[in-house]
Amino acid sequence: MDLTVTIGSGTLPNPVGVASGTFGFGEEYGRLIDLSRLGAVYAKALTLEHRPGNDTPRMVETPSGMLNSIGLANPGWERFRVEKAPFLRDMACPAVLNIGGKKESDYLELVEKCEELDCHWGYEINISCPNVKAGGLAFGTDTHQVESLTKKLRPLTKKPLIMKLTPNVTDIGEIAKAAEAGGADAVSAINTLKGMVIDTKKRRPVIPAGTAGLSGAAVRPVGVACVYRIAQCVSLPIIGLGGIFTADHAIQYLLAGASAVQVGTALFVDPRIPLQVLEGIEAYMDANGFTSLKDFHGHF
Amino acid sequence: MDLTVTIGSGTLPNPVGVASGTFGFGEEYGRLIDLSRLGAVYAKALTLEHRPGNDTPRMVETPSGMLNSIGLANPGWERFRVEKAPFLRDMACPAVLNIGGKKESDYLELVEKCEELDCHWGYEINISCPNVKAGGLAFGTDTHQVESLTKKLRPLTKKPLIMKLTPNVTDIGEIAKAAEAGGADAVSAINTLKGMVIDTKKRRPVIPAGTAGLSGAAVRPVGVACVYRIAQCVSLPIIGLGGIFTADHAIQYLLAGASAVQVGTALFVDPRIPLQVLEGIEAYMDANGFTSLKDFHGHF
Amino acid sequence: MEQFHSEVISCRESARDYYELIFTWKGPVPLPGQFLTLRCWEGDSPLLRRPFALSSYDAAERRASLIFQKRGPATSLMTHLKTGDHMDILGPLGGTFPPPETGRRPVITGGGIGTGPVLFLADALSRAGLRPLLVLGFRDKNFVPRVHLPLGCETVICTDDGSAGQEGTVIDYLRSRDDLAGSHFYGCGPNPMLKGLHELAVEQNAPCSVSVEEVMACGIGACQGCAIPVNLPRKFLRVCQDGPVFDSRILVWT
Amino acid sequence: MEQFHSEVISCRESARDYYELIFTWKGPVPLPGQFLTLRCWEGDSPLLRRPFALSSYDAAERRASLIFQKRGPATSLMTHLKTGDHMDILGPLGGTFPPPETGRRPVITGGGIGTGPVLFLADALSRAGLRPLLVLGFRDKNFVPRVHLPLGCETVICTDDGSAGQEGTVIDYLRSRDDLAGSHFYGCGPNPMLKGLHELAVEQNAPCSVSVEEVMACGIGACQGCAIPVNLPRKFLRVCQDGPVFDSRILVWT
Ligand SMILES: Cc1cc2nc3c(=O)[nH]c(=O)nc-3n(C[C@H](O)[C@H](O)[C@H](O)COP(=O)(O)OP(=O)(O)OC[C@H]3O[C@@H](n4cnc5c(N)ncnc54)[C@H](O)[C@@H]3O)c2cc1C
Ligand SMILES: Cc1cc2nc3c(=O)[nH]c(=O)nc-3n(C[C@H](O)[C@H](O)[C@H](O)COP(=O)(O)OP(=O)(O)OC[C@H]3O[C@@H](n4cnc5c(N)ncnc54)[C@H](O)[C@@H]3O)c2cc1C
Ligand SMILES: Cc1cc2nc3c(=O)[nH]c(=O)nc-3n(C[C@H](O)[C@H](O)[C@H](O)COP(=O)(O)O)c2cc1C
Ligand SMILES: Cc1cc2nc3c(=O)[nH]c(=O)nc-3n(C[C@H](O)[C@H](O)[C@H](O)COP(=O)(O)O)c2cc1C
Ligand code: FES
Ligand code: FES
Repeated sequence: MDLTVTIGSGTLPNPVGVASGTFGFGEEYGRLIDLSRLGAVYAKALTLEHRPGNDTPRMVETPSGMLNSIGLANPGWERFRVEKAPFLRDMACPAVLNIGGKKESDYLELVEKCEELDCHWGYEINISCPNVKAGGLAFGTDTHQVESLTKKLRPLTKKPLIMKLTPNVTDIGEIAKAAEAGGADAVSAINTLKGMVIDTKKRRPVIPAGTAGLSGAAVRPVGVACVYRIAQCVSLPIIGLGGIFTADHAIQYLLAGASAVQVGTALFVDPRIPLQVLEGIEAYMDANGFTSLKDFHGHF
Repeated sequence: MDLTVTIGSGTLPNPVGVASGTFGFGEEYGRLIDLSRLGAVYAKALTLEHRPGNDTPRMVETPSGMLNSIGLANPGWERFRVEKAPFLRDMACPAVLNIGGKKESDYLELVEKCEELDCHWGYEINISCPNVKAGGLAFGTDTHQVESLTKKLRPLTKKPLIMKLTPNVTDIGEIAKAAEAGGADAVSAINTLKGMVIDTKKRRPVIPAGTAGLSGAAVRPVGVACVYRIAQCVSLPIIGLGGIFTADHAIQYLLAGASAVQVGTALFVDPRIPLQVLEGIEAYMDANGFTSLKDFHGHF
Repeated sequence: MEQFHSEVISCRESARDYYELIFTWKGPVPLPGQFLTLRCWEGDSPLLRRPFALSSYDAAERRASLIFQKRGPATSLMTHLKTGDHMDILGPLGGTFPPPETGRRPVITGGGIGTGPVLFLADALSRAGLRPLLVLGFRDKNFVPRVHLPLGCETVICTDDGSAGQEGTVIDYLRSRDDLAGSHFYGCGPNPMLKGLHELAVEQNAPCSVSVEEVMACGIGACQGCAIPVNLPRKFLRVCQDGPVFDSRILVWT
Repeated sequence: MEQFHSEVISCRESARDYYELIFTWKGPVPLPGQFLTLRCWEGDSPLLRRPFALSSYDAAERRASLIFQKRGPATSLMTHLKTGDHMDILGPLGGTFPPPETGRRPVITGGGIGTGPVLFLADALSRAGLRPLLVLGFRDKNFVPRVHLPLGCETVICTDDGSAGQEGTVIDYLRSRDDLAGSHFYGCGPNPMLKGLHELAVEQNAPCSVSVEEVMACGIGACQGCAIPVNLPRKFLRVCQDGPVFDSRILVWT
C-alpha cells in the first residue's frame, strides 16, 4: 500500500498532517506523540516581524466548534531562525512553513529569507486568516491578488508551494483556479469561517476583535463541500481540513477530492487523533483493496 | 415595553418569527403552539410551478447542525392559493410569503399574482437557497442581480419587501447594500451555508444532490457575524437567524444589529422554542430597562 | 398529536443491542403503526429529536413502550435511561396500519428495528379476534428479543443461521407455507425483507401494508425532509405525515 | 506531562455547586499550582478538554483530587461522575507555585474555584514546616467546602455575610492583621480578590504569586489561545505554559 503524497517537487510519507496554528512549531506536541509517524507538521504562521497577537480572550467554545482570534502571534523571522528552525530541521517528519504577511512584499521577503534555511519541506501560504486587519483574508478573497502573489512566489523556491484558501468567498473554486494559474503546487482548504459570539451580559463580542475564526467539527460539512468544489475546478493536489476528528472524516475529504488532510482543532480534544486517523485510513484502504491514495478519487 | 418591529409599511407585533421551510404554511405547528403569540410566520418557499423537491434522502444530521436539500418542494401557486392561502389569511399572526424562482421573471410574476391575495403581511424574497440548480443562490451572490431584482419587485407591492441573503458570499455587506439600493424594506440573514457529508461506505454524498444547506446551532456564530457585518453597511432593518435556540442567542443577533429574529431548525428540537425566545427577550429587556428593540443597538 | 413530558418506567436490554423502553404516556391514545419523536438529552449534539414506533400501549396504566436498537449517538444515550428519567415526547404521530381487507388473514412480518410496531399490531389484531400470523426474523438467537409476544397469535421466529426457530429469512418461511392465499400482508423491518414481502404480495395479488423509515426533522409534516419517492404524480410523500405505513404498491422498490 | 487514562474513585458535592473529585493518577508527580486537562464525555459538544487545578496528590496511593464548580456543560456532566468512570487526563501541566522567598512566611489566599490549588499548596508548605497562613473566602456558609483542611496550618475562613468564620472578604481579613509584614503572598480565586492581594503586596513590598485562568484549547503551550496581557515587552504570556502561576507584578490589573 502506497501512502505517499506527491506535491510539486516533494513527497510526503503519508497524507495526515497537523494544521497550522494548532501545533505550534512542533515541540510541545512532540512530547506527547510520535512525530515520525506524521505526514507533515504545518507550522504556526510565521511573519517577518514578531507579532504579539490579538487582545484577550482569544478563544471561545461554540456548538461543536470554537472561535479563535490568535492574530498570527509568532516570534517573527529573527527569533524563529534561532529558536524554532533547529527543532524543525531535526524533526522526524516534513515541516511546512505557514507564511503570513500584510502585503505582497512581506510574503515574498519572508519566503526569500526562509530559502536560506534547510529546516523545511515546503511552504503553505496563509492568504486566508480572518484574524488580522491587513493582509491575510483580503488576499485570499480576490482572484487577481491570489494569482499575482502565487506568480511572484513561484520563482523564489523549488520547494512545494501550497496556497491555503479561505471558505469565506462566493466560490472557492475560482480562487483555487487563480492559485493554479499562478503556479501553485497545491491548495489547502479550509481555513476558519468568519464567526462571532456576543456576551449578552457585557453586551459586547466575547473576543475583543469582534469576529474570529470558526473551526472544529461544526465546520466539517463546509470544508468537505469546499474541497469537492475545488476538485471540480483544478487538477492540483488538494489538502483537505476542517473538523477532522476521525478516519471517517478524513476519508470524506479524500473521497471529495483531497490527496492529503490536516488535523487541527481535534488535537485539542485528543492529541492522539492524527495517528488514529492515519491508522483508520490504512485500515479502510486495506479493507477496500485500495493501493494508493488515488483510489479515493473519481467515485462520484 | 414596546415589542413591535416596523419594516417598511408594516409592523410586526413582536420580533420573534419562525423561519421559512421549517414551519410549512403554519398548519402543522399550529396544532402544537399558539400562533397568535408569534411575531410572524415566514412561510415555506413558494414557486410558480409545483416543485416535487429533490431526491431523497434530503437531510442528514451534522455536528450541532443538519444539512437539508428539500429543493423548495411546494405545491406551486395554483394549489397554494386554494389549499394554503385561506389558512394563512385566518392565521392569528402575520404571514410572510417566501418567494422562490429560477429567473427574474419568475419572482416578478409570482409577486404580482400574490398581490391578488390578502393572506399575507409581506414578502421574503429567497435569493439564497443553495438547493436549487437554477436561480436561488445564483441571484443572491451577485450585487447587480440583487439590485436589479429588488428594483423590479419594488413597484409591484406596497407590502414590506424583505430580501433573504446567503452567507455563501465574500462580503454579505455588499449584497445587503445592493438590496438597500434596490429599495428593499429589510434584509434577512442567514440562509443555510453550503455543506456536504459523504457516506464513506457507499462512497457518495449522503444527499444525492451533493452539497446541501447547513443550519442549526453550528452556524450561529456565522449568522451573528453576518448580521454584524450587514449592520455596518446598511441602515435597513435586519432580520437575524441561524442557530437560534434560546433567548440568549436571539439577543446576540439583536445586539449585533438585528431588529427581529427567526427560529428555524430549533423548532425540530422543541416546538416551544420560539415562544420561550420571546419570553426571554422580554425578561432581558425588563431586567435591563430596555423600552424598545432599538435599545439593543449601538452597544459596540 | 401532543408534546408532553414522560417518565421512564424501565429500560432494559431485550436482545443484543436491542432495548425495551417503557414510559408514561400523557398524550392521545396511540395506535399500531404510529410513532413518536423524543428527546432525553441536553445540548446541541445529538441535535434532532429521534423517531421511534410504539410497541405497545396500556390504556389502563397510561404507559407505552418502544423497542430500540443501539445505533448511533442518540440511541447510545438512551441505553442509559433509568426509572424516573425525564423524556420530552411528541406523539402519537403519523398514520396507523390499516385493518385487514375483509375476509383476509393478517400476516405480519417484522425484524430488527421493525419488531416494535409489528408486535403492537399483532397484539391489537389478536385482541380483535383476527388471528394474525406473526413471523419475526433475526440474524441469530442473540437478537431474538426477550419481550412479551402477543397472546393467542400464531408466532414464528426465524433466524438466518437457524440458531432459534426456523432457519432462513422471513420471506423464505412465508414461501414455504402453502396456506397463505387470502392474506393481507403487513411488514416493518429491513428493506430487503419489505421488498421480498411486496413481491410475494404482488404474486399473490394480496394487499400489503409496510411501515418505512426515513431521517426526520419536524416529524409532523412541515419540513418535507422525510420524503420518499412514490409511483404517484406528485413523486414524493412524507413518511411522517403521509406514512409511515404505505400500501407497498405505491412505493418505489429498487 | 503525559496523557493517561484515569478512573474516578469518588465524586461528591462538597459545598453548594462545588464537587470534590478523587481519581487515579498514572502520570508524573504533580506539584501545587499545576493543572490537568480532562475529557470524560463523548461526542462533539462540549468539545474542548477542560482544565482544572489539582487540589491534592497522594503519592502512596497514586491518586489525585480536584475541586470543581458546576458552571456550564462540561462541569454539569462531571457532577454525574461515579466510582469507576473513565477519564482521559493530560497532566501535570503548567508551572508550580514558587517556594516562599527566604525568611518570608507564606500567606495563602483562596476562594471559589481557586480553593483546590491553594489547599494543595498550603498542605505542601505545612509539610515542609513553613507554617503557612491559609485564608479562604466564600460568599456564605453554604459555599464553605467540606474537605480536609491541611493539618498543622493556621486556617481562617471568611464569608461575605459572616455566616461562617470571619465576616468580610479575605482582603478585609488580611488588612485586619498587623503581623503580616515579611510575608510571601499566594493567591488563586476571583479576580477582585487577586487584585486586592496584589495591591496589598505592593504596599508591603512583598512578593506575590497568583494563579490565574484563561480559556484554553491545547493546554500545553502550542496554540497561543490562553494568552494574558503582561507588563513585558512581548505583551502576552501563555497561562498554560508560562503560568498558571505568575508574579502578580507582571500582570495587568484593570
Ligand atoms: C417512523 C420511524 C420509526 C422508527 N422506529 C424505530 C423503532 O421502533 N426502533 C428503532 O430502534 N428505531 C426506529 N427508527 C429509527 C431510529 O429513529 C434511528 O435508529 C435513530 O434515530 C438513530 O439515532 P442515533 O443518534 O442513535 O443514530 P444515528 O447515527 O443518528 O443514525 C443511525 C441510523 O439511523 C437513521 N436515522 C438517524 N436519524 C434519524 C431520524 N431523525 N429519523 C429517522 N432515522 C434516522 C440514519 O439513517 C442512520 O443510518 C424509526 C425511524 C422512523 C423514521
Ligand atoms: C489553569 C486553570 C485551572 C482551573 N482550575 C479550576 C479548578 O480547580 N476548579 C474549577 O472549578 N475550575 C477551574 N478552572 C475553570 C474551569 O476550567 C472551567 O470552569 C470549566 O472549563 C467550565 O466548563 P463548562 O463547560 O462547565 O462551562 P462553560 O460554559 O464552558 O464555561 C464557564 C466559564 O468557564 C470558563 N471556561 C470555559 N472553558 C474554559 C477552558 N477551556 N479553559 C478555561 N476556562 C474555561 C469560561 O470563561 C466561562 O466563563 C480552571 C481553569 C484554568 C484555566
Ligand atoms: C487556535 C488556532 C490557530 C490557528 N492558527 C492558524 C495559523 O497560524 N495559520 C493558518 O493558516 N491557519 C491557522 N488556523 C486554522 C487551522 O489551521 C485550520 O485551517 C482550521 O482550524 C480548520 O481546521 P480544524 O477544524 O481541523 O481546526 C488556526 C486554527 C486554530 C483553531
Ligand atoms: C428543512 C429546511 C428547509 C428550509 N427551507 C427554506 C425555504 O424554503 N426558504 C428559505 O428561504 N429558507 C429555507 N430554509 C432556511 C431557513 O429558513 C434558515 O434560513 C436556516 O435554516 C438558518 O436558520 P436555522 O439555523 O435557525 O435553521 C430551510 C431550512 C431548513 C432546515
Ligand atoms: S419530518 Fe418534516 S415533513 Fe416529515
Ligand atoms: S492553551 Fe494553547 S497555548 Fe495555552
